Amino acid sequence: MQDYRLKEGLNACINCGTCTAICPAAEFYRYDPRRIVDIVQSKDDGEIEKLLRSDTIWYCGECMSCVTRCPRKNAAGLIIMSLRNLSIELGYFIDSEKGRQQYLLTKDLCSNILDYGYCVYPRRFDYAGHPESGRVWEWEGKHLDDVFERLGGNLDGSGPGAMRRIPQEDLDQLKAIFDITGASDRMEAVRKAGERKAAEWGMTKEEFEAKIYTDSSPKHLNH
Amino acid sequence: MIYEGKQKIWSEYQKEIPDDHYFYVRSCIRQSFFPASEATFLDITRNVLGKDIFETEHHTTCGGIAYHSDTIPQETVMTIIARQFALMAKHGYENYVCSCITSFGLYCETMETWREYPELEAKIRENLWKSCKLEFAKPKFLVHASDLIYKYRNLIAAQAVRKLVNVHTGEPLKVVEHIGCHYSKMFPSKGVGGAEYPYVLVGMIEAWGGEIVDYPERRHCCGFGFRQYFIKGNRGYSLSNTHKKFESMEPFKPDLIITNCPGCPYFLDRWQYVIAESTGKTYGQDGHGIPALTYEEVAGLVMGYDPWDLGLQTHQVGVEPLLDKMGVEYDPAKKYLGKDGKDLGSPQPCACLK
Amino acid sequence: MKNNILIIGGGPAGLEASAQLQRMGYNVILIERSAKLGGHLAKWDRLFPDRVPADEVLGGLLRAAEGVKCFTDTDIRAINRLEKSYNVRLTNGITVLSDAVLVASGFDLFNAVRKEEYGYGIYNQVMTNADLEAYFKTGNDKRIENPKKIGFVHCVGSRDEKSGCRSCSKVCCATAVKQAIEIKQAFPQAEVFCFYMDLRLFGRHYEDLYLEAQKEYGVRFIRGRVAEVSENYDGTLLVKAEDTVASKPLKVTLDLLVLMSGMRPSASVKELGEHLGMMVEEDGYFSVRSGISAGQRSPQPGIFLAGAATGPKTLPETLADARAAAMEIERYLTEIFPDARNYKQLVKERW
Amino acid sequence: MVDFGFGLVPSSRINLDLFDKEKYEELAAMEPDVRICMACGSCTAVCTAGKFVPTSLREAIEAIKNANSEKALQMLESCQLCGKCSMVCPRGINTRHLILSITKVYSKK
Repeated sequence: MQDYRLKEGLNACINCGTCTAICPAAEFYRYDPRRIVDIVQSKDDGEIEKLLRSDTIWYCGECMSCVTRCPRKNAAGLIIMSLRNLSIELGYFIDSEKGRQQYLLTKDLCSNILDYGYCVYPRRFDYAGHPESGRVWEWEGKHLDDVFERLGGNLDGSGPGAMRRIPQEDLDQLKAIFDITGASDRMEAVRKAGERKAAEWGMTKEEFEAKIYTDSSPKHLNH
Repeated sequence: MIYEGKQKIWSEYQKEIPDDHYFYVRSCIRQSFFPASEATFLDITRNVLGKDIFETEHHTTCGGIAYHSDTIPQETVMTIIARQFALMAKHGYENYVCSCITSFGLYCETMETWREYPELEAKIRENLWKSCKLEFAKPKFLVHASDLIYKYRNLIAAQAVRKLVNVHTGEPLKVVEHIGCHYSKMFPSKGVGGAEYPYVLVGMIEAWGGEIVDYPERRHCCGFGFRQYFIKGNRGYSLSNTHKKFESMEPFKPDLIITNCPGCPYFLDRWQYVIAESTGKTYGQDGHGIPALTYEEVAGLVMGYDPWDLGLQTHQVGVEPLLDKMGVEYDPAKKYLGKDGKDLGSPQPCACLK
Repeated sequence: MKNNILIIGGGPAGLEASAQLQRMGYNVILIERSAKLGGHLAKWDRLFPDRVPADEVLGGLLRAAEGVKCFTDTDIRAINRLEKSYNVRLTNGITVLSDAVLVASGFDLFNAVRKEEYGYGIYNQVMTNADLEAYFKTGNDKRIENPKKIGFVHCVGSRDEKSGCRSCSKVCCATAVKQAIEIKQAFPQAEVFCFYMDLRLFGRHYEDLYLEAQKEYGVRFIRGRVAEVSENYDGTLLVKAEDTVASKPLKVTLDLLVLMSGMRPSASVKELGEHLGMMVEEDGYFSVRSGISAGQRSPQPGIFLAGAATGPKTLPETLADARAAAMEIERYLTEIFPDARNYKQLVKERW
Repeated sequence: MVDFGFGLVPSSRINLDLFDKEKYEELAAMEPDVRICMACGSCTAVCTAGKFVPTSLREAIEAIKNANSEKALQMLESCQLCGKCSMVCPRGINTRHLILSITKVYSKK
């Protein structure tokens, strides 16, 4: 794997379990970062491919708490990121319930960036899809322009300020960066893989998206 | 707890924070959910303290959330960052201050990786030239916005109209601090106070008269986890991690949570709502929650800003008990009004959370 | 003629070598930078594997070294190499003309404060192996009042590149097991846990110690490195590790946590190295002449090394090393040193 | 109570505070050898039943010490008492006897 995160992240692991001990995911998912690092350093291609097709590599929350503590200065979090990267490049992500979610994540986050220049854009953050955003966001959602005006924001306005409309020339540059650095190709590949899966399941795009947004098998949990 | 022990560690992690002249970049999440916090940051630093904090409308997201949701390659995010650096250089700045912790961590990671692999930096230069015809210069100093408020904490205290003190009992407010994971967990030396006992928020609370309470799960992540929140099917992870923190801090009866990360105040606020509405459990006094505020909101309160100008009405957890303790005068009727008193109605009441 | 031999360091290695060399008829001058002879041994209560009192062992060493010229609170101010001997100026004003120098500068215990996530010096109920020995000696430590649950953390400042200590300190595993047994003897009702990565119980009777700890004292051994310690509302400690055998994260509430601070090169090494023109290796310990074949000879003719100055050692290893150094010095002073004409040649061939 | 479509997830963290000391001492009184297991895994490596159903004395002992006796019983459920484990145990534990005692002590509620 030619991935700087792997170079940065992996010196010989001594299986001490420091990473797993404080890993937010290891407590709630069937997940043990120590074993993943161990498999990666074993260089067992069969085992690694299994990982790349599994839900396992998608449990990490990338909080990087493991980085602080490792006595060998490893970074399980970075190793996970390079495994995910590989799983997407090889198209394996679509085989697992958690991996499949990349289809939605890529679609939403990347279009937010290309359309608005932000990863998150309030008009696209709807209460229906986010009931946990609370009654207060339900209210804000109905009055976004007024609320932003009240709070000194600049929603879709010109010039600087919170949530300003970012000039088209800058969005064009983001698009150019996406094209040159492989992000656009990745978006395309992930979209196609998702649509193939939807077809395979005989689902419309909407049905497919609704399914992967909410699917959550109990088998992920660890007790 | 032995306070002197912490002081010893704090003294070992003091990073250099220039006093003035910064190029400012915003945070996607804070702009969306806490626009008033960024407005307050700029008002305090520029208008009250007279600092030069420059913002251009041409800067964009750093792509950090997309990167940590594994939707864009490392090269993409690094090139976007290089573009931000190019804007900074173009406007003649060398000090870079970002409002977002994910960004801050990513900037540190990027500069660190470039330092170790110069060929990668060269590749990114090439990418930026090809895509934008821009050249970049790396910042001399890279700080997070909370580093700056930390730096100015005593100037702010000098202008404060009130302290973080319960006006009825005269006791200092019990404050719990929550540091964004990417602030210093990856690069302890890049954070004020290091990774295990960060001082950046503690310093503010001490300067403003509050009392910091340490609790077992203080260092634990709020549970955002990027993909673990954005996808509904994963939110149990996010919720459960926050729940773990609240169960751990509950016996300490904190009056207030102060955060320096964009997502954390949102999650520490909203997950209290979800826990209350779905299980009936609340963590504040008699049915209330524990307010989770940004450092700018806390600074604004001690400096006498109107709570509704600070956007405290956009927290789901009611802040009124806190305001009463602090003796902040506020008009309940104005809480949800728009500009110039425009009537915007008000949120539906919660079934359980007060 | 009676050669002068300067021995730097009044711990077990220095004392043992002094005794041996004095017995061989040499004129030994022993200097110790602290106020007291005995080094770490003087601070320890009992020794693994058979838990003999440290005082007895130290007493024996001191008795054997009687008659040796000792200067405590004394350090080296300057050394210059004459043709064969060393002219050494001490901080107490005395100058010694020494035909051979033995460096027995020993080790320092890892400063556990540097392992920040364990909260030594921050959380009240966290202590070190040295603190616990002091408690066993004096019987008082405000952290210890009838603890119900006690943990021992192996590899603190050992096998940890994060705190700049890659190597194993050799003695901590056996010390932890010994102390686990002793604390159990002091508080029979207590539950005791040892958090280890590997149990490096290599020496004779060490495995018996391990078996005894399990069998007679019910000590629980958990294979996993402690990742985080924090303080609960009631002052007890919350300790997190992974049980790597069960492959699950684990937590336990403890009344007392004992950190096995490992061996680090003595702080005096840097200064000494400059005085003597001797290299320290990447790990901070002095390098020896040519590896195992000349374990007590330094690269500098006439300068010898013994004990933990050349890396972590158990007490028996240190004493054996000191005796070996005495033999090496004797050989040097009888075979090589006296032959004024061929000295340089002989050093080249035999040093 | 509102249903958000997701909820709290149970923690899988081993909590040694839940360890049942009385029961364990009851077992250890009958089977002192339960204390001397080194978790080397020899028993599991040769286990006949283990080749077909998850069965492991090592894991059972581990589970008891980790306050999870249900798992311990599970891990021994399919044991045939063939005794191969007792032949390979480097600490010479009478494994068959131990297995029977574990089942006896931890089956009773």
